[in-house]
Amino acid sequence: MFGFLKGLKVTFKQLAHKKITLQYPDVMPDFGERFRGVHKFYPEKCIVCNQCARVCPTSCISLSGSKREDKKLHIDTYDINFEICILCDLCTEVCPTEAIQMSDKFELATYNRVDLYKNIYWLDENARVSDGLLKKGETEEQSGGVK
Amino acid sequence: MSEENKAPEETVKPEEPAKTETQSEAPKAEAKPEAPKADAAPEAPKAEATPEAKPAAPKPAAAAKPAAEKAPEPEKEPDPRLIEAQQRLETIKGKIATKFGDAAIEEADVKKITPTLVIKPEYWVDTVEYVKTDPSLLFFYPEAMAGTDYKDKGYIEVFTLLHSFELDYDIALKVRGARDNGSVPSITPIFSGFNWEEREIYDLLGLRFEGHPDLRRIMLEEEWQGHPLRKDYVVMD
Amino acid sequence: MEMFTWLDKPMSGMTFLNMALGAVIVLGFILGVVTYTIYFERKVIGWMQWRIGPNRVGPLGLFQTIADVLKLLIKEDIVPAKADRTMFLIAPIIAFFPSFMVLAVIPFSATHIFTAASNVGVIYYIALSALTIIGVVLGGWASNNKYALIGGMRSAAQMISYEVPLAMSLLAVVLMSGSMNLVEIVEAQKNFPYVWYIVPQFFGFIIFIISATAELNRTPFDLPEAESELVAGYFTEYSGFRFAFYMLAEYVYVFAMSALATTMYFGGWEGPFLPGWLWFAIKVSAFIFFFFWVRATMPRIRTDQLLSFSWKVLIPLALLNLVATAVVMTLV
Amino acid sequence: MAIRTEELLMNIGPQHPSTHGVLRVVVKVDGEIIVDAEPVVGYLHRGTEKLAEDLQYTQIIPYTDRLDYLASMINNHAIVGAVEKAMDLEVPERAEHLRVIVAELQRIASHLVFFGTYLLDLGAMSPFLYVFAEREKIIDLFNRLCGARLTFNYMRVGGVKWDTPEGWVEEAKQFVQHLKKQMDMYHELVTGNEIFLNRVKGIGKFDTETAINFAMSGINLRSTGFNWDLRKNKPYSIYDRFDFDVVVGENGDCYDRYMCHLKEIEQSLRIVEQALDQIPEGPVMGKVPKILRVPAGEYYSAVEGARGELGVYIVSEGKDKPYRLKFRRPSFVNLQLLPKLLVGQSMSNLIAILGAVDIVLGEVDA
Repeated sequence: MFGFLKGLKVTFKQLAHKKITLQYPDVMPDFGERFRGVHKFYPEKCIVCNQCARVCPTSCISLSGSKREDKKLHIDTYDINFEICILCDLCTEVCPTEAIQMSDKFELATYNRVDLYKNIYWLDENARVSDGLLKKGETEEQSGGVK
Repeated sequence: MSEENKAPEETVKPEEPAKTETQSEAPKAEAKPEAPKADAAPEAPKAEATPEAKPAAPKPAAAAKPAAEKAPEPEKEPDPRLIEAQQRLETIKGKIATKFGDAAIEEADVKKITPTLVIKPEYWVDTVEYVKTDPSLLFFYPEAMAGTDYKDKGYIEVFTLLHSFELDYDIALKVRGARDNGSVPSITPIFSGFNWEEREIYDLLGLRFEGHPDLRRIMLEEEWQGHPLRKDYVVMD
Repeated sequence: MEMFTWLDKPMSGMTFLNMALGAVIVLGFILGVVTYTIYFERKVIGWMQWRIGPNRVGPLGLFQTIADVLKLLIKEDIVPAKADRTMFLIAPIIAFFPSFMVLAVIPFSATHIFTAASNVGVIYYIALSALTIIGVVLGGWASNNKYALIGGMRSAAQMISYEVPLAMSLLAVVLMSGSMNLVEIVEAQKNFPYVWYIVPQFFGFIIFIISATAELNRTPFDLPEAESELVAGYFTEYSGFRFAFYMLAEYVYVFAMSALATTMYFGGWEGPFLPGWLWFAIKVSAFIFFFFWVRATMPRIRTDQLLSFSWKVLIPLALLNLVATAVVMTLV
Repeated sequence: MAIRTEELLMNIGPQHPSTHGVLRVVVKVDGEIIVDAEPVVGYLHRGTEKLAEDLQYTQIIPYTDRLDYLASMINNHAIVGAVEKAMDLEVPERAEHLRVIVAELQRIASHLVFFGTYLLDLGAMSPFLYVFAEREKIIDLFNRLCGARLTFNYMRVGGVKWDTPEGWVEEAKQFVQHLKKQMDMYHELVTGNEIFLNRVKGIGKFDTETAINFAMSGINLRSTGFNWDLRKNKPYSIYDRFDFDVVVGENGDCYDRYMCHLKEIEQSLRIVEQALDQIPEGPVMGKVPKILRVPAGEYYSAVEGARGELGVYIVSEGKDKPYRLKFRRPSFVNLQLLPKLLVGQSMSNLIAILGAVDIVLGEVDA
């Protein structure tokens, strides 16, 4: 008959237990530095080798580059479609020059689907934001989804 | 011997000797019951040799470079598990042959240390029943079942893996049904564990199972057209 | 304050108006108590589960329940197409009004003017609380939803079968105090044994508490609205203000049952040096805390176990307790 | 003349609070007693096996995370182990140890989720919160290790992707000690509770013979008193180096399955503790060809998943993509016995039995 009394004692003791809720919007969770959030892209490092597009299981990366005057390939457009990207981090693994990496930004909710197609400006800007060179709102107008 | 390799995957003969521990094609030491299998050269075009089991062997640098090296391996003694698997295959093949006659078994060889027997559809239910109930075998734990569509060989193959706690090893029994609305007798009355697996094979591959308690589609809705796991399934998105 | 002394005045327009005003005041008070009971429950269960509970709306989340009630007010009140319209609309009202009428008979403090110190207080309470069953079953049937129907059936079976041990345990107290009038019961606990009825009636109290939890449809007896089985039981189809009615009925009953428990077993407003109504408030909130504490801990009982527990265990024990009290009363 | 009562045809699911995912059980109910039940699956069928037919082996690994999304590390271990066994690749010692640590921690997390949701189904709200607080600690360990919180994609053919960040091993050791003490709080809170015992004892009972005939595996089979655990009976990876004992129940009812889950957490803690002590230094990735080509042939290899035997059947033609890849999914197989268990039970028992069989719909409908 006293099994549930022990249970009651346990729950009563929990009243004094430290609360573990994280006040999310005010207190941001601190994920480690390996956290796989939204991508950040360094266009100058990219050698347009197409490895990331090939290894992506859901093939959501599309990129195009052109030979510029210094005879070397430079990236022109680099789009990741975050509707189908599963953040599996295979692209950053195969990238020879670490041009594409993952930042710790994870808030991806948008009001329309177009914003989920991140283009090269957004990814580049995200790189500078997450590297701290640039505060969030500075050159917002240049980037943003495909207009 | 070598013409077998040119033919894509000619299955009449067991196309590959059991994968030995090492991928290298050193000629088999002991003679196989069928024609001695000498794998002359690895598949010529995409010739790349996966590394030896022992890291010591030289690893070819790039896969694309045709593997010109065919350094003669030191004669590797055949792996003990493979020998054991051979004997098991012989014993079981012998038992089934004595019980149902040689016609029952289409093929028998060892696939990666698992004795595999392909049984003719007419003998399928009796063989499974026999293998399950015979006191010396007692393979009564139905571990896995899978269906594969061999488009170019023209049949759908049902692979079942049975485990015996007495002998403590697995055997794989396989049966083949025609690709277009073929049918194979169902073994759900013997192993109720295969009930849904057979329904899934019917649903995704289109192979009917005669005698199945309620053969309906399990994954897709009733009026779905076509069977998605078939190789020639056109995906209309 | 003479406007509230309508007991000895003839029935005229003026006294009726005063009575209505009195009723409105009590209703306002009860709504306030219920709002903060809901807030108290969410905080207590939150704290017991290592989390904080509502803390966003208003300082410390105090306006959370008010915000919920406002939300329910402006939410669309959907009536399912095939539902039995009139029954669907009046079911919550039938469920709610007995829970509010029951409070008329409970003395909050010695000088409490709104208590109808009627001589049939206990019977009045039990009779009215039985009316809610009709509201619940009607709601379950009228919303034409299979889950609601099963929820309604379960709650009918549960409430009826737990009404009996509840009444019997109260009977034992009435036996001891010699009167059905709740005010007199509290007075009776002051004289001779100089101890609250909890002590002589300890078994009666245990039976009372168990059947009270079942009456209120609270865990471990919350079968009618078992979230994990019947989605939401009898009020699955209700939304907006009608859903609020059911919730209100449930929490007013929690307050009413705790108030009844304090008056019957813990000597109502009796207590050294603190004022009467404060004692009453402390004891009632202790009971309410107990109900929430049990809700945070216990799993749910099964329907057939629930019924056999009541008929095979609680009722014989209640009878035994009644007989024992009678024997003791005659001897002493 | 008995009153003619009509049977009620009810749908439990596919959107229902306690079906652990999108399972729909069509139930014919006479009053409260179930006359006939028929589970309908396929609402979460994503055609993983069809997709795998034109994906390279490394690209399949993220898909296996989504099979049993509560135990994705163990799913990774299944596919990666299968390809390595087929190609006979060597995995460095440190990677093997990391795999065992990570797989066992994932098994603990999965059993904790079972414990939490099972109690929630039976009506007790608090254990769910306590359990998710503990699981959060494991998820934090995994997050610092490989960056993800649910679908880890951590293992690669021939090793693991990341080595442990500094301080990770000590933190894992502390967690193991902490959870050991925490376990008796759960027993005190729930296992003694009479109402809980009445709800689970003797419910959903089946014996070893039916379990084996229905190809049950994992805790469902062991709860009937049959000692069959792939980590012991068909040792893979380096499980044979650790000593732990296989948890076996007696009479195969919901209570035994519940107790087996909790005891298995304690066993997994022992394994993790030993693995953390013995973890050697060294590389975490073996020598593996750039393009993985499984030699032509058929291979089947299985791993002891959180819910049973998770097998991978690969038919390969020597190309870099499998010709056919089939997952033997334990939840899919364990669900077949449900109709037989449910007939004659009441609605509340349906929830108790379904919860105890412990299925995850990602795995049922792969």
